[in-house]
Amino acid sequence: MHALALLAACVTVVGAIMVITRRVAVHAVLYLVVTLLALATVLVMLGASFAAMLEIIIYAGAIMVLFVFVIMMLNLGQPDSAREKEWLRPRAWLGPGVLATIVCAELLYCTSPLSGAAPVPAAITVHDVGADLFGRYVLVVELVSYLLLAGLVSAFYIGRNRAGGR
Amino acid sequence: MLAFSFNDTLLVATVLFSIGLAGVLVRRNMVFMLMSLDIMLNAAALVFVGAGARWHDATGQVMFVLILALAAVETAVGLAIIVCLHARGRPTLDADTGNLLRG
Amino acid sequence: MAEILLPLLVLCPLAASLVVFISAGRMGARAIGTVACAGVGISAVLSIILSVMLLSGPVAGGLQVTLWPWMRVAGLSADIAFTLDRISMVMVLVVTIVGLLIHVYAAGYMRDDPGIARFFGCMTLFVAAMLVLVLASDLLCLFIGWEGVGLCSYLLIGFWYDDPANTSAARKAFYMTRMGDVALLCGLLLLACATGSLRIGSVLASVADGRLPASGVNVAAAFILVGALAKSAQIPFQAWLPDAMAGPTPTSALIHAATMVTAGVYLIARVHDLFAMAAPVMALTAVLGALTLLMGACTALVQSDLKRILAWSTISQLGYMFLALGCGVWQAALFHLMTHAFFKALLFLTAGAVIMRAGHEQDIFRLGGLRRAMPGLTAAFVAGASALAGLPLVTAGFYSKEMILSGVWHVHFGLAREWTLSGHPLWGIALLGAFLTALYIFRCVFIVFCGKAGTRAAGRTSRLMGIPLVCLSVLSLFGGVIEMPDTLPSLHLFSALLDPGTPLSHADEPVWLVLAGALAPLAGLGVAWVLWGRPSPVMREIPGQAGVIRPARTGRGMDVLYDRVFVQPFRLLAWLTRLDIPGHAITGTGRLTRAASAGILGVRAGLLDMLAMRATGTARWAGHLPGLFQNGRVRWYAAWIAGGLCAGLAMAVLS
Amino acid sequence: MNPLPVLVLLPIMGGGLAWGAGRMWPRASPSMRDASWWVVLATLVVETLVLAMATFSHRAHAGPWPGHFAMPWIPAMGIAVRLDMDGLSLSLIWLSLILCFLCVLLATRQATAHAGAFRFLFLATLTGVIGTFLATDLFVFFFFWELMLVPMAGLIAAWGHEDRQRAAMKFFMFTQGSGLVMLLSILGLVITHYRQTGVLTFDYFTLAHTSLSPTGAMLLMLGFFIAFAVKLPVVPVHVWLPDAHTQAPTAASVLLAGILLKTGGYGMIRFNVMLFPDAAARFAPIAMGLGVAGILYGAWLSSAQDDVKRLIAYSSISHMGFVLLGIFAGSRMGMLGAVMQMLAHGLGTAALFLIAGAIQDRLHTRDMHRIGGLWAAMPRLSSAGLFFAMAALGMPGLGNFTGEFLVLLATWRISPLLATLAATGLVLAAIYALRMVNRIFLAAPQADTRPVTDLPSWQMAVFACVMAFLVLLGLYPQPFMIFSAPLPLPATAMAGPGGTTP
Repeated sequence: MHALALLAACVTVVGAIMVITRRVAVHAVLYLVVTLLALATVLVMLGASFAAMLEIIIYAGAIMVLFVFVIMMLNLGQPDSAREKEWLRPRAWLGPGVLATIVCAELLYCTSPLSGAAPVPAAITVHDVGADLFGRYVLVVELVSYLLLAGLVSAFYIGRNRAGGR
Repeated sequence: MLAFSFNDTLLVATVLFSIGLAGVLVRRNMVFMLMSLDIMLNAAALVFVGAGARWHDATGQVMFVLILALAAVETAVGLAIIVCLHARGRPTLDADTGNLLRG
Repeated sequence: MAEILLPLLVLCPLAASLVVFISAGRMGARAIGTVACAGVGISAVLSIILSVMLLSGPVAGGLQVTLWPWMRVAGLSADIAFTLDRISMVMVLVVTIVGLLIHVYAAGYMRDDPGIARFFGCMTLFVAAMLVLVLASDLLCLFIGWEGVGLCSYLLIGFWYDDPANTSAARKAFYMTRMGDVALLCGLLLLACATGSLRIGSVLASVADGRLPASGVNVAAAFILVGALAKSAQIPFQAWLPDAMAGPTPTSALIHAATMVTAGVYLIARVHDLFAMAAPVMALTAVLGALTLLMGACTALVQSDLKRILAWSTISQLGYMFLALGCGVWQAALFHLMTHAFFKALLFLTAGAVIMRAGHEQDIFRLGGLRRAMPGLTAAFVAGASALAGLPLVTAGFYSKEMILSGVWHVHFGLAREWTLSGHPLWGIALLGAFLTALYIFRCVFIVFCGKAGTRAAGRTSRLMGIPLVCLSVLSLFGGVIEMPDTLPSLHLFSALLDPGTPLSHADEPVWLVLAGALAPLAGLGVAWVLWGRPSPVMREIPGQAGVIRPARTGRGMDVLYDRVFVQPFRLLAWLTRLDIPGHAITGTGRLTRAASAGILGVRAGLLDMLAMRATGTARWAGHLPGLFQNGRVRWYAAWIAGGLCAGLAMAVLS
Repeated sequence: MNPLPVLVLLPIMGGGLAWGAGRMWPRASPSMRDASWWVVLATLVVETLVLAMATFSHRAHAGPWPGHFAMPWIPAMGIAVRLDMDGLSLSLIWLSLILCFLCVLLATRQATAHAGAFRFLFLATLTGVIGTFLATDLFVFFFFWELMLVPMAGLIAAWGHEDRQRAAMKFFMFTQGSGLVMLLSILGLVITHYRQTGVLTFDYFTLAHTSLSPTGAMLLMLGFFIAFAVKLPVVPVHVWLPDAHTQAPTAASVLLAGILLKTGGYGMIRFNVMLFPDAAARFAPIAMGLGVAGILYGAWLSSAQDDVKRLIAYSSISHMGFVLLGIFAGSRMGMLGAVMQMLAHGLGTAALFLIAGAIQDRLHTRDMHRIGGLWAAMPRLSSAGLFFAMAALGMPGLGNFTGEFLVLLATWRISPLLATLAATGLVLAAIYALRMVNRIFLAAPQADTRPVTDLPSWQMAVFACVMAFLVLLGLYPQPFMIFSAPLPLPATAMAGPGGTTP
């Protein structure tokens, strides 16, 4: 395994851990951006440069900006941070930690038999993805477009200003 | 030659997934829950891409794109709910304060 | 030439009607009257020209004009086509000339009414529709005119719509005639299905060919008869006509006396060949006609409203025509139709003028002694009355009634193989009717114009109203000399005109027949004079009000019956079903479902509450078991999902 | 350029433009006509021109019928955008356009709030209707069928009168539910055809040659019939109609009565009788019985209503009973009668709804007891109302009578009893029509009536055009009968793509 690959993987994992342990939301978002960028690196190393680009542009770019906006709107301050600290007592970590660890261990155990086969060295180009996306999976793309539409409508509906409307 | 084997991908993805799961379970602030959910989704996407690379199939990346869209929708709706709750004068964003649907 | 004039005949009143309707409110009363009279007048002139053309032409057939094909589908062809033959010629002349006179009269009568535009629009439209009815050479085309005159009649009866009684009378008239129309329509459907055409000539030809079974002919004739009965207010549809007097008097004269109500007579005369093949229906027609004429005369005898007396007398006279039709002497029916149009229009118009000058008083017992105040009107009314009564030799009514009586005397109905019905009883009824006719109309004359003065008359009859009265008086006195019984100088101009082939003559009829027909009205006149004419009358009203006479006097007997049998049940059912039962049922199901689901929800909530209370009450220390599952906390749900995942994976691992 | 797709797409695009224009330049004052109104009018004018082109141009026939357009859509499932036009669809589209003009000229200005959106939905409904009349691909037909409902339900729900939500809900539930039954039928037909020939297609002409077992054909036909029966409406499933008509805004009532009901009749002709002739013939007695029941029941209920719009709505049920009767009479005469009745009813009832809407705008009530006599105050409006009431009661010489007469004649051949019963409906028709006339037009004026304005003369001129058209339909229907006859299927299918199948 490449050193860069090791580094990227480590940054991903550590960043994710930092995300779930921060008390200030903005910090968490920044760590999440770091995580995602590192994940993009991982994707590049898997030969999926297209996916990596999308990861950076859409995820780390667009979605995270959404988070930042919302956090700005929420107007959080010191009391919130204190409350987070109160919520994140070590006792609270006990159950979830155990549960997550068990899941992790089980998953690792389950997936290990799969990892025997030899890797096939070849990259998948954007062309392949595009051809597949609009060939075999065109109906799925349509479905996803409906999903997006539904998300748009519901977000609009939920987020509209009730006091001002009819 | 790819730098990452499928084995390693699975390892990283599993760890990421578990971290995300732990985050969802442990955090009471809904913003953090959403972020943890995103981490979990990313882990799943990573597995797809890895599998695609392993068997040399573009489907993996197609699924990645779809998951991306799903994540976008989920985030948008979730954040909209958060903003809505906040605007209605909810003091905290605690997910545990009663039944959310009754709002 | 005829191709242009014949449509123009219909078009002139129609155009006048459109002009009057469209320019309503912009033209003065005089201009409106002029336009309407001009429209009808032009068509009167045209009808005279066309009659001359027809009579000077070859004898057979008539003037035919096909305007355009109405519909051509497999199994039916119908045209908008006009025919002017000898039957329709008589009718056209009556409609246009009497119509013109009444229009001139109405121009004076309605001068001050604010709704004069609507009035004249409807009147001219009526003339147009009536001409369509008369000229139609296709039964479907005839039906257009048939309903059109019904519409105009409805509009004019309800002309003064401020009074709900008037509009309800109008509706009643329309509903009752509409029932007849539906029957007529069914008859048309039957004929159209059987013959594939509704052109009168071809229908009659194919009936004569035997394309229709005998039962079919009978049923078709019966359907047509029902339509004609309703239009002509015969038993059992007579109830609408007296109420129809709610309209303005010119309307009553034109529509409800002279023309529209005779449409039924005209229709049957038109298809007399069809009726000739349906003997039972003929007999039915004659019997109904005889009953109607007797009933009408009796009812008229006890009425006290001047216009209602005339209305019942119209019903009675139409009964004479139906009697003639039933006996197969349709020429006599048409002759009586013509003379009746003259004298009944005269009577109505005079009555209208009298009522108008007497301050809108219609009760004959409150009028009285008007002879001195209005001598001209008295003369006109007496002329009309004597024509109606059929005073011998000097009036038109005598000759037409005589023709009917002699026709009825000779008739034999071959109902079944062995069973024939002689016309002699019917003749007796008709003679009795003639006596009663003279009695009731001269009762009216003596009470209204002689005796001591009742209401004060005011104003003068304008010249515009006077001229038509004079014309009609002349016509009703001398319009009948074109046809005379054989015992008198045998003159058969009218029947020769209608049916040039076989002149209707009864050379063998006994002399006393004519004599009886002449004496009956005189007897009626004499009795009337004895009862009401002398300075101190024997009685003012027919005695015996309490028993039989009361319902007849109010003329409501049939109305009450209709009300009980049809109107009330219909109202009740309509009221019951007004809410649309299926709609309610379905909506109700929806409501029930909703209620049921709400109930189930309530029960569930109650159960949960109970469970929760139990749990908290008795097993507080055991943890919040129900609460663990349903506490509404997202994170708990997530934890359970993760736990499930754990367990599932564990099963995979361990297996 | 092929006019058919233009015909379908133009209204909805124009509607979008109108919406945009309405947002961009909102009206300055209530009396002024705003930009979006002009956009709608322009759209309709262009649409009329295109339709005139489609009517009078004589091109080489690519399809079985005079107008044809085809474009693959989802080839994998055999779905293509196939549009075909014969006389029936052409005349019904003309009817739709005339009614839209009426609405735009006389009624849509009454929707003051969000006028742009109102017009968009209005034109979107028109697109759905025209698409329904043209589509010969069953999938596309279903698509347009559903497309028609949504904007209409929106119009009722958003701009209707007091109880609009419930009415819109009822309308939507009934028509949508029955539409699903039709979808099942369509799928059943397609799958049967696929099993037999191995060709997966939704093409109308090809599917018409599917050989079906009698039971199967009956089931499939019933599926179609239920959908159309709800739309027509036939008596047991008419429940949505009075509410929807009563609560809808005037323009929507006009569209609903004038055109949407006709889609039911159109569907029955095209997809019941022509697609399943044998099953339809076997089903005919029941359908005709339902038709007579509709005639009598509708007229009966109509004569017991106090709400003007409700009265007209029930009279529609009665008239549509004649359409059902004619369609299933099994002869060309009955079919022609049904088509004539649809055209005449479309014009006459639409005009009545417009008049009822005008009355409601002026007096703010629909209760006949409270309206009182209007002739003295509004002679123009009242005379128009009188004329259309006469048309509704089947006055000979007006369009309705032509249709009713043909239908009755066709019925008489099959069953004189049914024809007599149906003719009795004409007496009931007289009762409800005259009751309306004597309650609101020719009656004593109400004591507390405020001064009201009569119709302006240009509006009267528009009504006069409709009257002239009805008189023309009544007195000279022959050209219309030739023009609007539905083309028979078997004769033309030889030339069409359906001819290739054995």
